[in-house]
Amino acid sequence: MAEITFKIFRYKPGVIDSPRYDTFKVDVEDYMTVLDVLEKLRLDDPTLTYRHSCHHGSCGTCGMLVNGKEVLACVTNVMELGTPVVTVEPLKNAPLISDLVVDMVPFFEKYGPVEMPLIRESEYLPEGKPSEEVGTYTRLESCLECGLCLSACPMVATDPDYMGPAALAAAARVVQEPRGQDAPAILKMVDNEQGCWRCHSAMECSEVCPNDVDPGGMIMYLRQKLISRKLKGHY
Amino acid sequence: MAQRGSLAWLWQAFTGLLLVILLTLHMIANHFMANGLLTYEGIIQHLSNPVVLVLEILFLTSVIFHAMSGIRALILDWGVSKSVDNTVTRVLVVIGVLMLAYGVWLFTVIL
Amino acid sequence: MGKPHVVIIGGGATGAALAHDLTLRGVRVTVVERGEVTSGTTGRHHGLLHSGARYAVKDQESAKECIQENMILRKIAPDTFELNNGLFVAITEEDMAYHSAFIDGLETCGIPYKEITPKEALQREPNLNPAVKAVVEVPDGTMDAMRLPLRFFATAQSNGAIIKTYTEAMELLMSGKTITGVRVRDHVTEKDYDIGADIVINASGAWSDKIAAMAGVHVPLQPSPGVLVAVYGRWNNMVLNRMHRSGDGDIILPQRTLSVIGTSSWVVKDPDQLEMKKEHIQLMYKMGSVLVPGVKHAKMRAAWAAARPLIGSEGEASTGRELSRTFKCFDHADHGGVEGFVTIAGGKATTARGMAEVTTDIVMKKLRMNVPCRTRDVVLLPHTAYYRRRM
Amino acid sequence: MLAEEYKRPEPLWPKKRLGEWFSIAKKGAGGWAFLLHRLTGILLVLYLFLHFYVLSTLSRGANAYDNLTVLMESPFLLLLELGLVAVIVYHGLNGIRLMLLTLNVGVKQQKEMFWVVMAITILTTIIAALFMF
Repeated sequence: MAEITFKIFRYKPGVIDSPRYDTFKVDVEDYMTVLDVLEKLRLDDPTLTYRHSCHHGSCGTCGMLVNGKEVLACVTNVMELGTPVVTVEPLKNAPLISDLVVDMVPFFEKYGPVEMPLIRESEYLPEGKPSEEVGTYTRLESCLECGLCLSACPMVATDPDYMGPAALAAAARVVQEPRGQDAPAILKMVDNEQGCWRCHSAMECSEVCPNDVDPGGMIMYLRQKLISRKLKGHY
Repeated sequence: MAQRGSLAWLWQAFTGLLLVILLTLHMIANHFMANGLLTYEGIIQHLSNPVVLVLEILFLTSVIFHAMSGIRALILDWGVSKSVDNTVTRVLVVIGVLMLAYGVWLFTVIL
Repeated sequence: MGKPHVVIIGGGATGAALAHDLTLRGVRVTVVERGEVTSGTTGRHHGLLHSGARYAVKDQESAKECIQENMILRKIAPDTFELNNGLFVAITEEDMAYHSAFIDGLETCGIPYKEITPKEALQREPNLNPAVKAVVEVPDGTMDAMRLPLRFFATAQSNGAIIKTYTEAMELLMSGKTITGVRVRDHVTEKDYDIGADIVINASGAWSDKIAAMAGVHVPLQPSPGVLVAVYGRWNNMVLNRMHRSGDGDIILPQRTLSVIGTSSWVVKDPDQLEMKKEHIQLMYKMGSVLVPGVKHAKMRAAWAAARPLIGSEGEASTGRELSRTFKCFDHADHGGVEGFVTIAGGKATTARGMAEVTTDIVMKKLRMNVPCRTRDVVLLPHTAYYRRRM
Repeated sequence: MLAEEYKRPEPLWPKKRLGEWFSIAKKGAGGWAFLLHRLTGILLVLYLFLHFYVLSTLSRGANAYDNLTVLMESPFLLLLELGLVAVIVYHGLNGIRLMLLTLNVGVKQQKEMFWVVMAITILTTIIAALFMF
């Protein structure tokens, strides 16, 4: 157990109009995550707002900046950060509602139209033979829709109309496995300067992705698909 | 009129690749083959070789295209509207053409 | 607007299903939730789409609810579940002793099952403990604990329901012995305001008794937390359960790229004071590795606690395992003499729709409306529809 | 206050933040590659104009040009020229890296590719320095 200082970003429209940082000293146990600390703090200060749901990195709601890096608070162990002061801020490149809460509506306005199916075939334990009744094993898609990649992307920072890594990665998933979706239409949708050609391969999205979606790699996959289609069209 | 999306990207990549090759040739030709280009006479002599002249003009064209297209990409990253994009592209095309014309004029003057 | 107005306190699975059912039956709905939607118990459950088999011996009422709702959810929320089925496996002699009672239970509750040989089970799940003695396959599945409720919310929202997050119910407004609305606090703007309501539904799960106390009534509720551990890697594709009386660490549930080991159980008074029990993390690892030996050394992604809302009086339970997983709806006109106030408590995420149906039937009667329930057939909107620009 | 009178304010929209391009709060090697590529690109455009200016003296006869080249022998300008070599080599090599990435080649090794680019850049600069001084 150690005492850690938390600097937490606070903003509330009409109450705290110019954002400030509140400082809290917290006794942290070695199993505690940043989300556990926030939960503890909220018992004393119910006005502290943040998003959270599943507490194990499966729902993607608790994305925030911890010491300047985009993480899911629920799977970020405080002690493993190794800093005596931990700074907690909301995600960048998204409208700020209050404290650590950002508005996810713009994220889903980009992401939703791709209509990536939530269920995919499971590639785990390929040696396993599912029963005839089930046919093939399925699993939930990897993308948690947390928005970390959009926050880390330097292009989204200056061009809010850029589709961004999450939606492009979803598009690439549809191209890889259409599962009933219209893959050529999706390819056409991303083939423009607000789609996969805005990316400058900084790969910051893949760096922060909590679930190995590798959005940067997926954008490169889309580009290669588009280029080879274009070349084929010319001869 | 502006090239958008993949086409702009492909041209940028193509000229980029060309520049890597041409610049290597440029450096070898200018600094290893010729005895330095630090005198006026040296340059005249160097450029009198027609192969060098053609390569230099190709180099000039690619570098101007690549630079202008790079500036445009930078401005588009700022998330500007289509009309701004069109204006920017026109201005950059004009600057590029002027630079190219000036470069070619320089060659004719000194030869 | 002539439509009656119902305020739902609690934005979890129950609140979501209620909002959906009520809007379908022509009621104006406002949901108030003190945090993000599904931030209480709903989001934190292990994400099991119950076949009911877990309760087939000791808690048959709950088991029947589960299998019925399981089949309905498959229909109204297609493509939200990993429908890989589940296995109940007997590993020890003690487990084997439970076998016949288990099969009898499945028969009684009408849960479809198939006995398969240990050899076949190991072919399907190569990481399963090779010492397995008997295996029964049941229609378990994995759900996304947040996105299924979001589909209810999304559909309700498109039918006019208003969902207010970061809005905490502070006080119930009463005129005599009748509830007339809720005073809420918006934690975003730190302002209090009043929402008038014809009926207020208390769907706050483990917090139900706290909300009920605002109206001076009591709900017999035992918040019963459990510890869950998520480990990296998907160790199995089907849900794996121990074939014995429900106990600690008897389930490993695959979810996305992870596996979740659950759960332990104890009881608390205040669901906000969920102190994590460190020794339970070790217990999950220990018991989990009986099912799948490989998880013993799997890297932990997270450990957390969630409070089940179980129906039961104080002192009735010491661990929570004794209490039924079924739900109960309290019309406080009959339970405490307060008009216009209904509490729905207990139940499981799997049975949320059924809980909403029963509750809405009661609310309809109170509002003197006669509209039948349609939630068995209406296919839900995708979860992404929840996030749209609000008016 | 009644619900009808209450309205939550609109969320605070972020401004476009050019600083993110040049921020050094990078998460990984790819971010650094991007930052350096952008910086070297801008420097090279500026150099292009400078180069045009230098060559424009050619049109004013031998003397004008030769006077300028004498100036360029100064150690300070030679150092700048060495910097130019580094900038050009980096921009060119990383350009090839970016091209490969777009063709979906070596995406998983993009970090290693960046380190190779850096290594060759430094090596070339050292060799160039030996030639120059």
